[in-house]
Amino acid sequence: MKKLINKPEDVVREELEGIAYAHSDLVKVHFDPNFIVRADAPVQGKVAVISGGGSGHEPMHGGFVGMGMLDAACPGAVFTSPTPDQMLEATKAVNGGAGVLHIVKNYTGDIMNFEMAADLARAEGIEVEAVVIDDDVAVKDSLYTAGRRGVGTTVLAEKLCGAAAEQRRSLKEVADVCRKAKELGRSMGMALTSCTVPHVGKPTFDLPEDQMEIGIGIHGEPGRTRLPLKSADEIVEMLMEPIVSDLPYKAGDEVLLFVNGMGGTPLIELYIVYRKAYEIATKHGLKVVRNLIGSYITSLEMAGTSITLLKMDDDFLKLWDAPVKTPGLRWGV
Amino acid sequence: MKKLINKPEDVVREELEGIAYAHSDLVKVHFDPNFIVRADAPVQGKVAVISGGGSGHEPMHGGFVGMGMLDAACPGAVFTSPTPDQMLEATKAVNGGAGVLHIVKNYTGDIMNFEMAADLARAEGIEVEAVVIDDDVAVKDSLYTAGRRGVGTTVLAEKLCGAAAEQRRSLKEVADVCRKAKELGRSMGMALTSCTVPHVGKPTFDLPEDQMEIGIGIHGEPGRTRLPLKSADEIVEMLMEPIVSDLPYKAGDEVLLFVNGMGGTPLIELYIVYRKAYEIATKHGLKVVRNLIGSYITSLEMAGTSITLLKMDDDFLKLWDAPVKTPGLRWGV
Amino acid sequence: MPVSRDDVLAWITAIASVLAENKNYLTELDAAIGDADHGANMDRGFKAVMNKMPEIRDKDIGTIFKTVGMTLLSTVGGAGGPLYGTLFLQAGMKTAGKMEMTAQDWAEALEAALNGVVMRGKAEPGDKTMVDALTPALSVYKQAIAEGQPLHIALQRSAEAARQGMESTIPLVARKGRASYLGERSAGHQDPGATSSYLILNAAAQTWKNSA
Amino acid sequence: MPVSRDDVLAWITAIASVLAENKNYLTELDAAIGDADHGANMDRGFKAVMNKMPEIRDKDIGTIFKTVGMTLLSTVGGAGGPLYGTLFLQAGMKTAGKMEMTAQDWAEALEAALNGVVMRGKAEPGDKTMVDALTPALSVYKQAIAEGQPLHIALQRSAEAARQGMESTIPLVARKGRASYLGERSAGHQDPGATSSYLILNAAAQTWKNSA
Ligand SMILES: Nc1ncnc2c1ncn2[C@@H]1O[C@H](COP(=O)(O)OP(=O)(O)O)[C@@H](O)[C@H]1O
Ligand SMILES: Nc1ncnc2c1ncn2[C@@H]1O[C@H](COP(=O)(O)OP(=O)(O)O)[C@@H](O)[C@H]1O
Ligand SMILES: [Mg+2]
Ligand SMILES: [Mg+2]
Ligand SMILES: [Mg+2]
Ligand SMILES: [Mg+2]
Repeated sequence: MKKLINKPEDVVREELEGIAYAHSDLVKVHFDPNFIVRADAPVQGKVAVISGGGSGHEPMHGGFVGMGMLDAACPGAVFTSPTPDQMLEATKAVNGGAGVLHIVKNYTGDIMNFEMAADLARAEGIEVEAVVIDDDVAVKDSLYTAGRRGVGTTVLAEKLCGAAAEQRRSLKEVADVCRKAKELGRSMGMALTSCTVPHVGKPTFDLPEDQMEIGIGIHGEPGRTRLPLKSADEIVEMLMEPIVSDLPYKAGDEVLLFVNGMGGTPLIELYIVYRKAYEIATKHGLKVVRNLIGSYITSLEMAGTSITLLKMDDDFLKLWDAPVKTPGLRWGV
Repeated sequence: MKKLINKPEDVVREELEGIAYAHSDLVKVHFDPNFIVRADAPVQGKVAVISGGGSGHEPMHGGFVGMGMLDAACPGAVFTSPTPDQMLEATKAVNGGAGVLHIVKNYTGDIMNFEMAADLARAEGIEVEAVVIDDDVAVKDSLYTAGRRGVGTTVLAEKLCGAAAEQRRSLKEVADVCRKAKELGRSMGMALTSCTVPHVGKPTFDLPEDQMEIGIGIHGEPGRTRLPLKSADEIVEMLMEPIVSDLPYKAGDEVLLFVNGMGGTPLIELYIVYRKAYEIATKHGLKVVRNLIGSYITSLEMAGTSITLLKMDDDFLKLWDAPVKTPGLRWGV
Repeated sequence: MPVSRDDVLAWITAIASVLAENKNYLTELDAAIGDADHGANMDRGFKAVMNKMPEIRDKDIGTIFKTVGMTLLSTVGGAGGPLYGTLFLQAGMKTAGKMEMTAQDWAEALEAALNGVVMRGKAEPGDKTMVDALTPALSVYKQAIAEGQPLHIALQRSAEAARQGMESTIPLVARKGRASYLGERSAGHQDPGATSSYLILNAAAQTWKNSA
Repeated sequence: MPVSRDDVLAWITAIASVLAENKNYLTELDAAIGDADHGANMDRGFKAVMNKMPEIRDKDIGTIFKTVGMTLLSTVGGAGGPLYGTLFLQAGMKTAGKMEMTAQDWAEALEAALNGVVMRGKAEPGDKTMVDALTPALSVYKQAIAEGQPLHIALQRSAEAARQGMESTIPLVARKGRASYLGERSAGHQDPGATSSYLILNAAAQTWKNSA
């Protein structure tokens, strides 16, 4: 295992210490339980937006704490949902009296831990709404299964909800923004390599030099299918077609195109992916009016990419363009 | 070779097409010869700041074109300095009548190609100054050698010079900022893995599971020494000691601490590196007043990190904090 | 002999050591169809439980179970944390104030525990989860004591049923949890949660060998 | 027979094919002590030169060399581009307007070429660069024609000297170019630029076999 770490069991704590040293102007880091809140939390009268999940997806979520995005993030162990007490403490720390939105990615663990935290917070008199993001079109959905995973749309929803909360929209309105993002966002991902969970010490799966995994999530898990390695253009087609055909898009619609790296993919490759994704979107008559290109929701050092399309409207455009000041995403301020 | 690319010979062109699709609000991309200029170039009356180098270091340099940083960037083939005609055309395209600064990294190829371009531009009546960055303390310097490589300080110098140019400082003054950054910045890097140049198709060097390279540059070249793999804290010590001991720092000095990923290193590891680097800097009495953490000057998908320390003063602080609006670095606007 | 408070503590200690021994095994099972953390998660949780030992050493069985449940909830995370946390919390509710458990008490505790897991996770037998090990373990246990078998025999049969339930997950296509994302590819692998459930119940059968 | 315009074009074509054949070899040499691009750079450059063939087919030797130099300058990049670009540009200055070259013309062209490379790169013999191949090639060539040898013999000796010069770079510790960053680790590897210089000069010896 080749990593810039010390002991596997210290990875999350030391990462948080690094964040605390680096971004004390933007965030405060709390240890035991672990959570990150924006430096000026709680903001009185503002809905607080919280997310959380396993570590190993950096900058998500901790890197998105700050003005215009998240009020708090709860990092679990690597690839392991955080615990209810973390979420509860974070919820209490950022509650400014206007209620708290939990943005949850659809994983059994995340759902259950967040639900328990929300119940506990409500028992303490805090108004909590939870919205579950489930945008991964690689996963077949049905009433009898765990449903689709929450992936790329989460990053976009956090930005949009953060902006809506800054405008002092009500908890219901901010939650509506999140539900709309959930409805209008679709993603799919692929891996060129596996990743290595630090305490495991070897790759989660073996992927020969000439093979790739299509339809992966963000936890280093194998994907839906293993296929012979293809060119970037062919790979992008495999990702874009299920996304476009799943969404009720029509020609002329405006979209945000998010090309994400899985952690070990260099930017030069992401632009090659973006090029083809943009051309396919355009071919379908979609107007790409905004984009995000970079490694924002990752699986440790996995090489690979995911693509997210989010349908935009005037409100979403304004919320997207609104100022944001976090370690991982910043503009307008 | 596992990469999200099509044909190796199309990598740079397709990357540039992706950038053109993605950032038409910020930059214009010119093909044959290849260069990227800010969308509003030339800015009349402003000194233009240009850099360039081989591709494969993204976001450097193309990602740093825009208001407050570079006026133009010239990408060569992967790891190959651009040619004089590229630099000349870019120089002409951004010349706003106040002169042009070439920020050059100290590599034989870059030096020679930039020199020829500067000569050609001067022959066409454009005032050109060139400053060579050579901040890599891994390389022993002497009168008889090519000298130190230019690495991390380049990114910082581009930001500082871009801000100085926005203030309408003169060519000499902007070049002075660059020379000062060159004097006050020191870097050192290491690799956990090699990288694969696309047209070569296999890693530039073999690095066994339990070994690392210390003192690497940014072209996938082997480093000064190969050593058994160490913990993150030990590695950071190996990088920080030569940096701190090379610079005429003294306790109480203010510094910018830049922890850079080589392309395949996830952010979670960079924060663990930052944590130790910050502690060592602090132990030496240095005050870390600004930082930059992320993959900004890379070697394709190489896993590894480099650390840069730049001594700051009031002018540098103001220049650093000034607004910047580029695909790769953005704040204040 | 009914199961004493000390027997319960011995069981918890046995769980901690069997999970530590099987940490890599559970993680490997999870790597195949999940995210390679089940072993580390459970081990971290029960190590934290062991740190709580001093403060529960003289408590009633309900308090012991509740403390185990709360500790797992706040240290395991993932799916395992809330599920095993709930399992022990529910068992703790049924055994509140008790200093020992009869065979019938354990039937009720186990039933409450399983119901808690099902309520939390909404999995049904056949979904390829820990429920596939816990469900037959409960019904076989109840049947055995209905037949008048002593507790230790009922426990042995119950553990054996859990083992079979665990193995029955191998051919299944997962419908719940992370393995469900793999679709058909999840078939042919044993579920890690069903495996940890078997290990936990088997530890009871091993530890309470002399109970009746 | 002096070297004709057509001989020069044949040499350029021979360089293009020998560099294409040795693309991977040169890149591997560069991977060991540089950045693994020398083969690809030279091949890209001479492929571009071949595309210019139609427009130089009927030009004088000086124009041919200058076109080769300009094309290398604008397509090779790296250290190789300006160095080989300068080499051919300087050779072109010396042969401006010439439709053929005598043995003495080639001595002057090669001398100007080497001087151009040294002026640009500021490397000395022993720095582990292409200068280590070019320098002995020039002096052996001059010595041979001073002895009254015909051009093709002088060229053969010159190419052999370049080969020895190339091999002499193996034990050297690099002081110039990218290999210098490796310090002591650069010893034990043959310099890629010295190798391409040998291949280029050897192509002349092979192509101009019948010249005198
Ligand atoms: N909805 C559910 N109901 C019951 N058990 C479940 C459910 N979802 C997952 N599990 C169990 O949890 C186990 C995985 O636990 P763990 O690896 O700790 O969590 P995670 O999947 O969050 O990484 C699975 O093997 C399965 O037995
Ligand atoms: N200063 C110099 N003078 C002469 N030749 C040099 C000099 N620096 C480098 N070279 C030659 O250039 C070769 C490398 O060329 P190339 O790989 O194309 O460029 P780069 O080093 O920029 O990648 C070296 O092998 C060496 O022979
Ligand atoms: Mg998990
Ligand atoms: Mg090069
Ligand atoms: Mg798991
Ligand atoms: Mg090279």
